[in-house]
Amino acid sequence: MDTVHRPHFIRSSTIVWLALMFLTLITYAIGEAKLGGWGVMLMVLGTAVIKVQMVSDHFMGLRRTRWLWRGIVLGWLLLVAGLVTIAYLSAVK
Amino acid sequence: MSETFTKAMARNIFYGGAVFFFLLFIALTFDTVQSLPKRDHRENITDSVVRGKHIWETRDCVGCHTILGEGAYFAPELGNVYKRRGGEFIKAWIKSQPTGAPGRRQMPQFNLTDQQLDDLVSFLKWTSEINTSNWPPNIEG
Amino acid sequence: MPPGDLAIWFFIFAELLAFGIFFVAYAFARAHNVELFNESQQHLNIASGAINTLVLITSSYFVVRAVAAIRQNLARECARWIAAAIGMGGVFLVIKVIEFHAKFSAGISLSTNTFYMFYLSLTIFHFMHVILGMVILAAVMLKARSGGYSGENHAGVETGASYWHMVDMVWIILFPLVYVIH
Amino acid sequence: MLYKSQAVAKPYFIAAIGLFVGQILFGLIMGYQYVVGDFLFPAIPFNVARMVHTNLLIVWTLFAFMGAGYYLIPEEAETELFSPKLAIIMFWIFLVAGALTIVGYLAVPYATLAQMTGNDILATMGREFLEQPLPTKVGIVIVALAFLFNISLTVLKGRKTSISLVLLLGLWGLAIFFLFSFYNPSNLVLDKYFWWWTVHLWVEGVWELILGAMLAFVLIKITGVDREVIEKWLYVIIAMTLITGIIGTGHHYFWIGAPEYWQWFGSVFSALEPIPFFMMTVFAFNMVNRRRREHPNKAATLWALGTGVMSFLGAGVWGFMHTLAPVNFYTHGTQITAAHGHMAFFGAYAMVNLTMISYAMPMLRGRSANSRSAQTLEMWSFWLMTVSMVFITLFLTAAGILQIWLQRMGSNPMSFMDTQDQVMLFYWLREIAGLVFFVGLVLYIWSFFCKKGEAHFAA
Repeated sequence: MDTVHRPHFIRSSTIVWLALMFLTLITYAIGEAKLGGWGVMLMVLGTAVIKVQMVSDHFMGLRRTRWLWRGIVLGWLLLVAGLVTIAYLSAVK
Repeated sequence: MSETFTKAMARNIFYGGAVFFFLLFIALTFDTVQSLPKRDHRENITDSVVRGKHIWETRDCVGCHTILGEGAYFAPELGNVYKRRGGEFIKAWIKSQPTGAPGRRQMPQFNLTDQQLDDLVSFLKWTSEINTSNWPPNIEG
Repeated sequence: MPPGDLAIWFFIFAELLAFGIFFVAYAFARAHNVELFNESQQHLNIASGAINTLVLITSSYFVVRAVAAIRQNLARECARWIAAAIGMGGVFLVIKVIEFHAKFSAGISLSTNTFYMFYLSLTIFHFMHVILGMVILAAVMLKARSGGYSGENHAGVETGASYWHMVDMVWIILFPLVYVIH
Repeated sequence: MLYKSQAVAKPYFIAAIGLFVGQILFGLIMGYQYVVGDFLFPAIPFNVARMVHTNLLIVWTLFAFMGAGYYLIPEEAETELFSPKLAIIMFWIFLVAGALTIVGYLAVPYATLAQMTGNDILATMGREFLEQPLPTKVGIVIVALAFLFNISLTVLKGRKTSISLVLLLGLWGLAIFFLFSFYNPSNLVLDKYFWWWTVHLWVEGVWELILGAMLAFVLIKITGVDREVIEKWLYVIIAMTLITGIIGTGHHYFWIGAPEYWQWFGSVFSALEPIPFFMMTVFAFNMVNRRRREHPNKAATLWALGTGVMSFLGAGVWGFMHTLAPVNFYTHGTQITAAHGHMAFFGAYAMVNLTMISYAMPMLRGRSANSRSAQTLEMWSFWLMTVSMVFITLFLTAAGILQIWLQRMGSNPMSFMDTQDQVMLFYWLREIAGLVFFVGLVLYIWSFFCKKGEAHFAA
């Protein structure tokens, strides 16, 4: 894993960090605006999924390991997000 | 298990995990003890209820019966017996034991005084009023 | 092999599983009681939740920089980045304590209603993980400072980092789930 | 036997087996009272028989734990026991106190016993499993402390291995959590809440540490697998035990008046409790498959593997079956609980004790293993006891399911006693399985008196 070019590694992490901050602010804005409904819900949850995937891939560095480890985290993420979505949609009348 | 996974690591996880979850348990216990008065109605624990619990214990009732589902499964649940049968029935029942019916389960005669019977009933009455999240499923216990 | 010690990954997955079960349980409990959840959720402080997300993400970034530093054999710099991450963890705790204080002084407890049961359980459970993560990072920092890691041998730093990212990841889901989505 | 002082374990093991026989006899009495209600009434009412049955279980387990401690601590610490004399004195104190307690249960009415033994000074009696009179409870504390003092000092002056460390932690935990048995508030909810701190944190907490340490010790001896590997497994297993088991206490707090959030905490964490038991099974088989020597004691190996499988089935599978709050709402306080209790206790604790005894007793009698014919007999007893316990569990499970169906489901529920009449067939079958178990136990004891030479040690 030490084959990564260092300055590039740091720069890409910085970009990921800024992206995460930006996405958080969007979620915050949606929250403050008290937006609701299943469309908004899917968007906010989707944002969270993307953010977790960014942390797992870039910060944890699972992008550079065997697919198994990445797969476990991704599988967990999709399972949780999927079940949460089902639960929310089941409550929408 | 991989060779990178050393015994020291396993030991640290054991100690860390044990302390972590024990602290969490203490925190939850603290909250439980704080919020119990609303569920156990302890303001209704009279001297009679206290004496009744003592009778309950010194006759080892829990050796045959369950109370709130805990005890032996040889005889009926008594957590809700006050609601199921009422105080007078309970006293008459205890006084008339054992039935002596051949082959049937027998309850000993405890020779309780009227005062002791009243105390036991107050204990069972108070117990039946504990908020048990709607358990048991029905009046039969 | 994933970064860091394999053992920590068993526990990262176990932790993710436990939090995952609680998240799903929250969602299904909400489905049974939408009005109560939506009403109670209004009283949460979204700003403090959002700021804490920013704080944790930033601290995660600092940890990434710490790993990058030790790979270049810069132990001092690594220790400094970890110290900064621990500092951000401290900020998270302070904000969270203020939030808890407001809730507790409003008389809210685990037994107030199902929403608050989940809100308090999830956030306190996570809060304790932040503390545990800070302890792990502090141990890594001390070892880094005393020259215990090098460009070749830094599995310990990656182990601590992976755990800290997990704590961050859980919060990234927790925040929108409990504070925002309704 | 490497150290002379290990010999003190022998009386402990013998007493344990003797009390085990007593436990089973009273179990058979109770099983018969389930079908013929007035059997032995009023001489031995059911509640007395049950008290004897469960208390003997606890006491013989404690005897076996202490025996295990006295046997394995000197060997692990590579030094003689701190004080063999203290160990023997404590043995007699504990045996006499235990015997007097049982005699007390049987000879006088419980209320009289309570009065005679100072229950009015500090009321601790009459709660499930903690029925012992105050002097007995105090005696248990004194014996436990003397025992802990003895083995702790032995470890301190000798080699400190992970196995002895884990065993010590478990035994200290056992002593500490027993102190909650002295707390008996008049508020039943608080009483129950902290009663579980003794009962649950024993059997689903610190006792599992003792179990793990005993199993690990025997596995090192009979498989010759590297200590590092076995101790690593031990740590991982007990870590999972406490991580899941401590909050798992919540599965007892669903319906006793505690706040409702325990339904969530209890369900989630106790649902994970089978994991350490599953790991224990994998561990036992893995180590035996990777063995580096052929130990002549095949019976001990069988018991060790059996402990892994049966504790997983009894504690893990049967526990999981009714641990989720929505299921437990219906199963709580029925024969399902009895089914789980029997297989879990036998599979985890009775069997680990028998594993330890099976390994250590031949050594204590001056040979590495018993003769082939004695081992064959012992293995027969293993299969008879294990299989009949599986059947006891299955019959009680069937009884429980039927009981729930008739008494708790549907719009026209039956009363408790009417329901009992309906499930009578399963109680008969359970009693028959119990008799087979007893035959197994007789064979087990017989195997100790089977003298025909010694098996050869093929290291």
